[in-house]
Amino acid sequence: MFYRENGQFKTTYRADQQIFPIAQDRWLILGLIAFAFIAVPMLASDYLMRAILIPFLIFSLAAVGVNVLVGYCGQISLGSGAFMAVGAYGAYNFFVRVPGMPLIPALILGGLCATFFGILFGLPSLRVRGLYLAVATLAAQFFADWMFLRIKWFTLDTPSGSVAVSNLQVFGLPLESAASKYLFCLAVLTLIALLAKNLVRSAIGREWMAIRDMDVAAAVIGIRPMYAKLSAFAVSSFIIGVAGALWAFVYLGAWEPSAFSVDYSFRLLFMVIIGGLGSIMGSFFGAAFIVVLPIALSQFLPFVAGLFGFEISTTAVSHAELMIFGGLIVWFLIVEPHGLARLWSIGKQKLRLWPFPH
Amino acid sequence: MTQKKIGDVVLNVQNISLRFGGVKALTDISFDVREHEVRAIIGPNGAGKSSMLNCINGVYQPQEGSISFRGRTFRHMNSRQVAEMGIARTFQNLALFKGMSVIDNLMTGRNLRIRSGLLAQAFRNPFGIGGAQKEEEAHREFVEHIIDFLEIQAHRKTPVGQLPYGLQKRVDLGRALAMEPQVLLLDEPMAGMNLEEKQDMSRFILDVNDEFGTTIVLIEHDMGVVMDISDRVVVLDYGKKIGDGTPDEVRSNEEVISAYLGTSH
Amino acid sequence: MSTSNTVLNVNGIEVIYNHVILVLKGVSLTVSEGQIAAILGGNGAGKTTTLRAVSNLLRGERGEVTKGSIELRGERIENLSPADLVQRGVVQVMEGRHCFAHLTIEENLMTGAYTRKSKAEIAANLEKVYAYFPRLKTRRTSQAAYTSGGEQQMCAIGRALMTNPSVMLLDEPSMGLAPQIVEEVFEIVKDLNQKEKVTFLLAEQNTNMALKYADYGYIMESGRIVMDGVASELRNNEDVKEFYLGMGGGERKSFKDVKSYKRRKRWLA
Amino acid sequence: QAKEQYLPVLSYRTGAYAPNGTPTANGIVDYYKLVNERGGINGVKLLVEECETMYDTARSVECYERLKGKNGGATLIHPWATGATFALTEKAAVDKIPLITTGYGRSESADGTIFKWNFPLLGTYWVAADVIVQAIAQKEGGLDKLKGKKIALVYHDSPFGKEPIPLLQERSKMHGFELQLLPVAAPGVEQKATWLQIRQARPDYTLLWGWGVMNSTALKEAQATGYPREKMYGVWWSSAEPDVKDVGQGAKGYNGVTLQHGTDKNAPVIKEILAKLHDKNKGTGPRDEVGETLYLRGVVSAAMGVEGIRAAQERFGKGKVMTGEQVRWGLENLNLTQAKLDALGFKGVLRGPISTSCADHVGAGAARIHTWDGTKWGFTTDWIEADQQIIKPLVKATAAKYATEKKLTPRTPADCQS
Amino acid sequence: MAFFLETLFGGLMVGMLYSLVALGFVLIFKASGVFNFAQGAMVLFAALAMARLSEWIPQWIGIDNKWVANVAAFAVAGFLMFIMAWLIERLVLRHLVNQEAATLLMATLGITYFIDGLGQTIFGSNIYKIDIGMPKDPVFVLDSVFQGGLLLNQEDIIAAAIAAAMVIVLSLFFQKTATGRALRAVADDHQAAQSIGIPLNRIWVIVWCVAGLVALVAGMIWGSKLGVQFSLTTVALRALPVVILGGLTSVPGAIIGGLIIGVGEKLSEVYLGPFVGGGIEIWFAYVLALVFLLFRPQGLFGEKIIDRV
Ligand SMILES: Nc1ncnc2c1ncn2[C@@H]1O[C@H](COP(=O)(O)OP(=O)(O)OP(=O)(O)O)[C@@H](O)[C@H]1O
Ligand SMILES: Nc1ncnc2c1ncn2[C@@H]1O[C@H](COP(=O)(O)OP(=O)(O)OP(=O)(O)O)[C@@H](O)[C@H]1O
Ligand SMILES: CC(C)C[C@H](N)C(=O)O
Ligand SMILES: [Mg+2]
Ligand SMILES: [Mg+2]
Repeated sequence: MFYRENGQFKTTYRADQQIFPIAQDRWLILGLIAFAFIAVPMLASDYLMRAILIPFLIFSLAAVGVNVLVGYCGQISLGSGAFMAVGAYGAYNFFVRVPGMPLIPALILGGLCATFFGILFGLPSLRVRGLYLAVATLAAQFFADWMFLRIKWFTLDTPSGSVAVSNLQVFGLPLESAASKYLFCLAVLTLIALLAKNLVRSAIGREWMAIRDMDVAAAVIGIRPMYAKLSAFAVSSFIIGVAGALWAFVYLGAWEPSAFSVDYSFRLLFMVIIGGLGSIMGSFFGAAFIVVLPIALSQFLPFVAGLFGFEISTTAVSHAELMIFGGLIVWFLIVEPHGLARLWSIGKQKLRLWPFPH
Repeated sequence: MTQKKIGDVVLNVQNISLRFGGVKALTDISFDVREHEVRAIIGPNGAGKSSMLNCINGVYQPQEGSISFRGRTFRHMNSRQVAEMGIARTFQNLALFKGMSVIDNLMTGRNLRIRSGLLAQAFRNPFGIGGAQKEEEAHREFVEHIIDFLEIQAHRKTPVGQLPYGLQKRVDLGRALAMEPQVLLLDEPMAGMNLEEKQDMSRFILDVNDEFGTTIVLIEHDMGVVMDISDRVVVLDYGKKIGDGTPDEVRSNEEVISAYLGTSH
Repeated sequence: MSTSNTVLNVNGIEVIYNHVILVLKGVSLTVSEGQIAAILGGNGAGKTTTLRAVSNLLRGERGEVTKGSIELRGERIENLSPADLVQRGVVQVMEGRHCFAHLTIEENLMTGAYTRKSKAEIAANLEKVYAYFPRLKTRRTSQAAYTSGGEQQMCAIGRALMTNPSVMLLDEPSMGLAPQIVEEVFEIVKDLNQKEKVTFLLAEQNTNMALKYADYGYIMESGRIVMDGVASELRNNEDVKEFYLGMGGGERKSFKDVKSYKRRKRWLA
Repeated sequence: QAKEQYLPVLSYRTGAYAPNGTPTANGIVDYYKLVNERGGINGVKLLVEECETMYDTARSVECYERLKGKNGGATLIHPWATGATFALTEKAAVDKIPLITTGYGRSESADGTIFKWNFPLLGTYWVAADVIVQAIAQKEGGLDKLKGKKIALVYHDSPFGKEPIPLLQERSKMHGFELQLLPVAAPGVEQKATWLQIRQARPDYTLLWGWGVMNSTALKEAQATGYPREKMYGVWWSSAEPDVKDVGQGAKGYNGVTLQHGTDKNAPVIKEILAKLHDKNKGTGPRDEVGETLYLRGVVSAAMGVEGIRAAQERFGKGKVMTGEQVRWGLENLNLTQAKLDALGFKGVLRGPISTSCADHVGAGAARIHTWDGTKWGFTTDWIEADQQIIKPLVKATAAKYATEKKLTPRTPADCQS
Repeated sequence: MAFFLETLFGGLMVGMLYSLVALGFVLIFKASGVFNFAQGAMVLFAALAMARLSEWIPQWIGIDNKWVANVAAFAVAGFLMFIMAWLIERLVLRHLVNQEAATLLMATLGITYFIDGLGQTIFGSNIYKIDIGMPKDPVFVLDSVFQGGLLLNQEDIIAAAIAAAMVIVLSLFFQKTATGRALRAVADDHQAAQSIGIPLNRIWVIVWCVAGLVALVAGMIWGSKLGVQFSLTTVALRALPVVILGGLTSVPGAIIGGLIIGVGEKLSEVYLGPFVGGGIEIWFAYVLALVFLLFRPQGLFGEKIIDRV
């Protein structure tokens, strides 16, 4: 009834090429962004921001990066954890080695380190495909794990191998309070997600998708597979690298290589699959699912058990959490194999028909 | 019927041979294609027609022979070069980008012409700073013409994987057209269409040929179509050329009749 | 007209893809024993969808039958699996070939015999298929992916024949086949129909051929059946003649002389 | 306002480290329950909440962030992982929450003038390493006999495993033994190559710095390559029941340094727990594990925190809920004499006095070696006092380096009073 | 020299054990086109079942005989794996016919979480023991040739022999039998396979069941070597390079790949590791696999990746 595009005629291609061509969507998104920037820092508790929202934002960012590579370009990668690590350690080294290096350039440089690393480990994609590539990219993951553990130079020779940053500032403002960290992550995410969206809806994005969907045909219409694949690796690992640097700098504060273990590679891949391959929006859904759901479950389950008047042990809670989480993944996939983003758009389509079925 | 100006040879295929292990897909094939003509390739299933296009296209690398395009001779070409020279094609087994919308599929055909770099595209904005947006709009306009032309307006934003087979074929053609090719290679563009649709498709092909002067190489099994709209026909059988000439010549060629046409035509 | 010899009775089915796209809007048709029925119609009319609904292959496409019923010899079959249907003799040749790319042609054919147990029967069927399509015999050891489009089409039909069907659903069997092969395919259809009493439901774009060989025809437009009748009558229907057979006003019109392409016949406003 | 002292517990009961994390967590929780049964700390009841970390640093941080502000604020935290301790050290200082790291964590945080919020009570990894070297020397007949010997360190490749390295290097320089470092990637199920290397190098002794499944795997590989278990010495996290249980006889002769206590099912505190909790079905975890090494470690660690709170109450008001700041003061001014420890039920388990100060956040520095005889652990050496002559300077130097890096000034005596 | 041989041998033995896990991946992939991420979890589950049941069964039936306990535990665990296969088909796969590989992969991830949680709920998350009487102590052979003899592990040899036997049996199963062919057809195209009457449901139950049995054998052997505990799932990660090196669709490839990876990683760790600080074996295994892939993108014995227009 209210969600209609009736009457919204596009008179220019520009209008039709907007990110959200439907006015309702535009307002909704603008409202959401305003809400996230203004209301959330005022309303949300420190805990909510620190423990849930910041990880959510950072993982959304990383998931956007992974989606560029996996969802748009179709190169399944399990090296994301490594790209995050390279971003984090790269930024760290610039940050502590170069006197007076401000945070933002350090993050960008970290991202560029990841880009370089990503291109390097993206080279096999020119020959190897699909699951073979996925497994092969694990080489990047294990290599990075090893590199930051063994090559002391990267960790400034700290004996424990654990490194830390402190006194973060952005434009002279300290990045200490939960709200400031939250806003910083949100700003970075908003900006990069916008740029990423621009890329995927422009020529380069179409090249990626073409390579993903049918590489021979793509070559025939003049797309160079090498350029398309490596640029996807580059863009994707840049974004993932920045996310990694944020994760290390803003969230963890102090970290060791295991902070970017292979687990993260898998988790990121799962985020984009469950969120929706080839959808920027899906990255957010996926991150929410994988980051927030377990936390919610672990708080919710004891509560539910409490309602029924019995106490369940933490062991049982953690196990139940695993089972419910696994069950939900399967359930969502059965409901919509193309991920939450597709579920979302089908929902919208239904809404468009509502209240008249067909 | 207006008399077409058929020009010089644009594409010359010389002594191409292509083998896959023991299978001889093509044996010593030579033929030429002239500017502005509609050149058909026919032959029974497995004769090597699609393989021929694949060779011209740089998808397959023939073991022997060469191909010249506008005077430049190649041993093997890579697909990108072929595309840059202005040769486009459609595929027999639909090679569309299934996850992309119709518009995006057609827009990929314009990619060779896009000049903005990666950063410009990333910073594309509705204010027109940087030029990426303008460029995008210009190409979009071009593509919209093709959409109108192919009558697929209603499906603009549908992912092509969800379209019925026949429409997918049209999108495939559209994508090739979007490249503004000088030579268009069509591999069974009318398979899976009914008569009405075939008529439309023939009309499209002839229009492209007339209006833009595009040279057309056409593979098709519907003899009615081939005989009606092509200027010259090559006939392949088991990888060998068994006939070449105007539709009438071919139609009366004994070998062609026994290998392909059968008696009923 | 649900008579005793009705094999297939599709009754007012609606099909929705992805929970939102309504494609079939109440399609009814019946095929009686030993009949060759053809569904005709333009691209996107819903022919493939109808066949998928019958053979129960919709689920993989995220489609579902939301209304109506489908009966095979009086038994409701909406909830049977495709494998059950093959056991009952109903087999579909899917649009777009779908050969098993990594298997050789012969292995492809042999998979078709999965439900058959008798070795002798399988061998005989294989010979029969090779006899129908000699081209397949010469390519028997190639992987299906590396055969030509037409060869794959033959393989798909041959594979279905290996199941020894009593009802065959053919989705555009002639697509991509050379003219004599098209003719052969229809001859095979006729042959099976007459000799082995196989019932056929085919979706076809090649109206000419279809109406020549079919007993009965249905014409579909945007998810509805807009006309049906005995094939010979349809062949003489003026509209059908003009728009499907290209013989409006007597002679066949040259493709070259078609002047405009925006004049499609629509039965529904 | 209810009088409840909120104590979050970071634990791991699933994942690769669950076999060792679970009994430890059980011990902690049971001790807190016991304190409540006993009537709380001067009437202040303890409010306990667990959070699953899977021994993963990021998840630990997440738990920390989640719990630190709940229920009036966390007042002390056991991170239960050295990696997490590294990650939390600075956060805790900002949030003013003391971190208790009994027998783990950063060894240099023994220096309370710089690590104001860290409490590696009862012993650091440098203490452990030092005691092991001394025990080996005892076996060989004197520290001078170590010359020319070869000692291998098989360690969990994480901040935890790397902790003892500086001390061992120091000792190796002093006594002239050769130190071979063999890292094992977490979680440590793949050690074939490591043990092949040991078989090749044939070190005279092998130290094991593992956690979780890494320990039993190491013992199994040692058995498979025929390395004598008598020559293996584990840190106190590598010498408990889960590490040897499924190796059984194969681990016979394997030694471990203890964090004061070993397995003691007859300790008064254990009996009390059994009587007051497990007999009434209020216990945590299986009854037959109560009193085993790791369980007891949990009990002891929890007790340290409780005594810190008690000490704080002495100064800031009995029967009140203490803040993190106050608990810190309490932890810094522990004075647990043997009599006090015995009264708490730790007779034979802990050796008094355990006394901390602003400068010394450890409070004790002696340990014993126990050895697995195929079915149970038993002490095989007397108390060995770690050599503070070696450890102190190392602590000073490392802590000072940290201070300069982080631009911290050491606490003044005045600050120490607060 | 002796040491080199020992390392080589050690590598070969580990390699065989990797193969056993790799085999599980290959089976399911070959037969249904699903990359079964849950293989590691299935190994753990099976091992847990085996370990705990051999503990419990004597208590239940009151006969305290190791052999009876082990055989009964194996049988019951096998039955559990069958139930699991059946449930997976019913509740998951059946609803995901004809979906993309990524979706199916993701579904197996959900299954992984579920099995992990379920296994630990039922059987506990402690460390358990499988005692099938494998000899644990090493033997030394050829003392006359090498000083100190050549170290061999009987346990490894037995395990390797079991692994080899499994592979031979399974290769035979896949070769040319109608079911084998049907399995491959399903992997290529679910829908087409359905359309000609191959009952996907039954096929999937069979395959997952076989994979479950392979997991049980792997879990039993690994479990008896390492103890049964959560980290058993990580052996799946070690088996991945084996799978791609050998080829995702090749049963013999799993063996050859296992041997190459096993030997490669042990030799690299022992001979190269010390120069770069050690701990290189994992990434070395992956890089080794990657290098092979650059020459054969489908793995050593994998089916050629089809790429046609
Ligand atoms: N998987 C799908 N998801 C969504 N929509 C679909 C799907 N398959 C078909 N459709 C839609 O259903 C309608 C009917 O398609 P169908 O394939 O049945 O047509 P058809 O008559 O077989 O056409 P053609 O002759 O081109 O094969 C089309 O509009 C198509 O877009
Ligand atoms: N990549 C390949 N590998 C092996 N054989 C191939 C390959 N491509 C084509 N062939 C073989 O070459 C022969 C010619 O195939 P092609 O596809 O060119 O035939 P076609 O003339 O287009 O037939 P159709 O009309 O059926 O499409 C066929 O027998 C086919 O099997
Ligand atoms: C119980 C744990 C704190 C011990 C662990 N190995 C660590 O120091 O990280
Ligand atoms: Mg062809
Ligand atoms: Mg169709």
